[in-house]
Amino acid sequence: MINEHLPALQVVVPLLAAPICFLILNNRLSWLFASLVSWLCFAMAILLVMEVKDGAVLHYEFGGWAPPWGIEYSVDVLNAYVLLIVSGIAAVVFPYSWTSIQKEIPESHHRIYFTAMMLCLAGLLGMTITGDAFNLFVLLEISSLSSYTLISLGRDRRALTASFQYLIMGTIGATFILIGVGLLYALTGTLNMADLASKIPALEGSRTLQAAFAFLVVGFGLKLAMFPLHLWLPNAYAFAPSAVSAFIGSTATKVAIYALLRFLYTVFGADFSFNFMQVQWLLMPLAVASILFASMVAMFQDGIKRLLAYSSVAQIGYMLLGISLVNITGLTGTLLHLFNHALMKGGLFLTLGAIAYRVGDTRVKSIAGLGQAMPFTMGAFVVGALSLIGVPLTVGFISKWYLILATLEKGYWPLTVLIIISSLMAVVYTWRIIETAYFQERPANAPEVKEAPLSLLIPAWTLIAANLYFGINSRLSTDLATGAAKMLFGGSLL
Amino acid sequence: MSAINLLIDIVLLTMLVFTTIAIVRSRSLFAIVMLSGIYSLLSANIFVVLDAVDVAFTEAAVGAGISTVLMLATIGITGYEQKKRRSISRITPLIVVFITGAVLVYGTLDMPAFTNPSNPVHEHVAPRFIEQSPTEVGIPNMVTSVLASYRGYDTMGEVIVVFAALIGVLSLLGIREKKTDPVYTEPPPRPILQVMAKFMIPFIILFALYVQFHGDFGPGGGFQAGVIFSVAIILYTLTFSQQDAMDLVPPWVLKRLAALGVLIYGGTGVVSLLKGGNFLDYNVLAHDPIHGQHYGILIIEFGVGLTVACVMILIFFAFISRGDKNP
Amino acid sequence: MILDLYNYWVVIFLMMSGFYTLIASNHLIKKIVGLNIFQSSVFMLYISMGKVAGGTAPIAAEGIDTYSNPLPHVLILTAIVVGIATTSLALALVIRIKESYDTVQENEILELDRISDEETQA
Amino acid sequence: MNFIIDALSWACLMLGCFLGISGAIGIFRFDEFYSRAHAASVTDTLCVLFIISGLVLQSGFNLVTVKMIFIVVLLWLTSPVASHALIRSAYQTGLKPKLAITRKESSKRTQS
Repeated sequence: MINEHLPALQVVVPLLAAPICFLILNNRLSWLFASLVSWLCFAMAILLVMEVKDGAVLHYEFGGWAPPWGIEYSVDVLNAYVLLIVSGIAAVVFPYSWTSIQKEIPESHHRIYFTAMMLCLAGLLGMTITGDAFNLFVLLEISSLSSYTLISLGRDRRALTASFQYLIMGTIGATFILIGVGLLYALTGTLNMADLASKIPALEGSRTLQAAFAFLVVGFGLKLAMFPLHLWLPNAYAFAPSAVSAFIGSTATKVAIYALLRFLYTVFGADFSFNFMQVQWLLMPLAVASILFASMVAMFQDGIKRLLAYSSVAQIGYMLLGISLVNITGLTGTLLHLFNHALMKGGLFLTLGAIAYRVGDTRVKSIAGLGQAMPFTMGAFVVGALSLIGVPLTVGFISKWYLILATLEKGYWPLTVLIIISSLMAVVYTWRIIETAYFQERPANAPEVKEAPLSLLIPAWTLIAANLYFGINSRLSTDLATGAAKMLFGGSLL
Repeated sequence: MSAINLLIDIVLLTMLVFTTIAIVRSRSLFAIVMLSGIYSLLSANIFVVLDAVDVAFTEAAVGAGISTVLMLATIGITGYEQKKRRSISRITPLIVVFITGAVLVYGTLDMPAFTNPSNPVHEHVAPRFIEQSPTEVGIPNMVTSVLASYRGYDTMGEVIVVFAALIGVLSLLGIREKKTDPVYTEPPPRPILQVMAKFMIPFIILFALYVQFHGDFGPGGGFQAGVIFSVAIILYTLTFSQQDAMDLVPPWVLKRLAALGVLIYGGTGVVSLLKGGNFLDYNVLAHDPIHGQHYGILIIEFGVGLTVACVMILIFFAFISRGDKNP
Repeated sequence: MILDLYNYWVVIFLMMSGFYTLIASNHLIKKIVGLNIFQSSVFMLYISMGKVAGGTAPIAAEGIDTYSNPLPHVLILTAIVVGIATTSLALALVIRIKESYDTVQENEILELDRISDEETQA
Repeated sequence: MNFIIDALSWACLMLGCFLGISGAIGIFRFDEFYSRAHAASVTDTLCVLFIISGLVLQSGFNLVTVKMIFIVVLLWLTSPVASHALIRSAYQTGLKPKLAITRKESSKRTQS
């Protein structure tokens, strides 16, 4: 019986856990409860993946009303895959939070922190799983409102401005999505994605449909920080508390990319998106610009968190590049990079959180000499950085390999060169950090630094180890990503 | 659309256009905030002309009421004046706006005609709501049926959004109790206002209850009722003092109740799940599906009303407890 | 044609005025007002779609057989609530920004941020 | 009979509209806060009464009539109090009424 309700429970459990977290007055209990729920979500995501990995599609009708009248959740390989990423990261970040926020967030706000994290998780999971275009908007707003709250919890006052900027940009994005969904509704009279998909082919050439397409692409572009709409991202990641950067940095943009894919492929159909609207020629230059520009800026950052944030913008560029290649290999690369980037950025941000816990600061110059003082933490950082560069045996290599294959398949060799150049740029910006940590002496007047506590190291190493594991044995992620990519292209191969 | 409706629609739209132009051009923040309240009220009128009575009700209560109050509380803290800005280029925003507007106008060219009954919007999903909801769900207000039953999950999301806003505001501002503040002094009594408020508050609460429980038959429902109820407390706070209001409805109770409202909504879903239906399937709540729908809608509307009322009051408390002066 | 679409066009004008206020103004509260106008106009776009000529409010009553479409109304009820939630969070942020920066003018805030950025670099 | 009711109701509506418009003109033409507020608040109550009685006459006696009467009562109670609160807070924040303004002074002010 539980199995049959699994799609609903996946979202409803964290959604209802949030007010319970708020009602539990003891901070530690609230944390324990939140961590438990996050593991439960992860377990449910695994079960869902098991059920759909052979191509089955699960449907769930809320309120027992059949779609398109009621709201429907539908789970296929793609949803389940993204659910796995989001809930997996949550299952690591929630336990990690307790120690991490002790020094970064005042104690009176701990409960609020867990509640907001829970809401954010529920919103992201819901966005991923829903089969209703308007429901997507509602859940998007749940996750956005809670992430504005979480970002504003940062200690620096710039966290407030970052959060406000994110709020303005995010709300513009959400309103654009609302306009797009509205125009689609005006044309078809339905909000259910599958139903929309069955009605849209008949409308090809409608100018309203084109406008809806434009608004949805720009709206999701804002949410996923597509260049040049990425301006909210660096500060938001840089000034949020470490655990929040890790969670939002490795999930929020991924879910937005998923939503974009869902609209491009499932709702509008690959034919309309890529043959009629030719959206790949919009995405490709933007992707190239964002890879080059963001990697360039990252090289000159002094705050490590902001450096990683710019690197995230560059990585989002890779994902868009994969989409713009319009072949199965490219799309597989994009999907793999969703998974892999979540692992590496999550791992790196968690490691940084451990550094912030001991050193209190994450500027490049303040980590001088930490290689000796915090060997395990910095070791994790090095592995994460290698993965970011794309060194073989790490996950970063797998996704870049697929992207390179895809560019060669299309014969776009300049893009191949671009990917290699940008990997070299990643070497430059991560090397600065590693060099400072290992080859510079700790300043004489700096206070003594101990290794980070286990409660931070274990979660961080879990993600870092996953970087290695899925880099060596990539069957699970590649199988899922290939399955999802094939499903998205369906029969109509371009 | 009949000629008179068309006329009213055009007049209201014209007024909206003027209001917007005034907002764009005005420098005085106070005027801008009041104009935005007027904008909301005018758009509520348009909603009535376009038959969306429930929406009009909500827009009037929220846009013209609560959000104006919150904005006034904010400019009370940040100051009324807008400094003269140095010449910053306005070209880029204008270009962005023109492009967006052009895309939208281009998009409307193939839009189904305004008010035409054979539009796809009116032919695909909606007919079932209109023709069958009075028998399937059993209540005459179709908006309530769709809101609470067919798309009940969206409404649950909406309650959670309100709750998320509460979490955000509490995290950012918190609620300071004035009692503990050493420099706090009771505001002077305002007899006329206080007598009037005392007279009005019971009626406002009565009206809130009417809207809550009459939402099945007429415009209204949990959300509007919650907002109206919170207005009663806001009025009390403004005419008496913040401390009086906090003694009447202590914030810690409100926080619990706000979370409880969400749980009542979700709990209804869980109960229907345990009874063998899908999440939020009210049919299984009672032996007769129609009765089940009735119970379900009644309970979840109560949850919505509870959360919304508590959240609005708490957000208001948080805003005014931040200012130095008493309201 | 004009009678078919005039409502949408006016609404688009309103929407764009709100959008302009949102992205062009320098004062944070004015931005929020712009955001409100932008969103309310989108609501009007939806509600306009739901109107049926000769219809009445969608509340079943004797002797009426044409109702306007209830679905956009439901969607917009939800969207209004989302709107007020966003507005209150944004206003709370503005209050905190005023407290920590002592200004609510965007250019001054960005200037102060730039200064703190340089201090961190130094 | 119908004709009389119709005529009466139209007279009420017209009178109400006249009062409303004159109040609006007052807001624009008077040059000082207190007289403006005065113009608005005094005409407001009577305008509402006339317009609603006109509408009541139109609709005949039913539930709607009762609701409209409620609206009149409500507005008669709240509108003067609201004006009072507005003027009071204006006075308390230090806006002084300019009582005896001569015609000469007032024309000077409008010119400047």
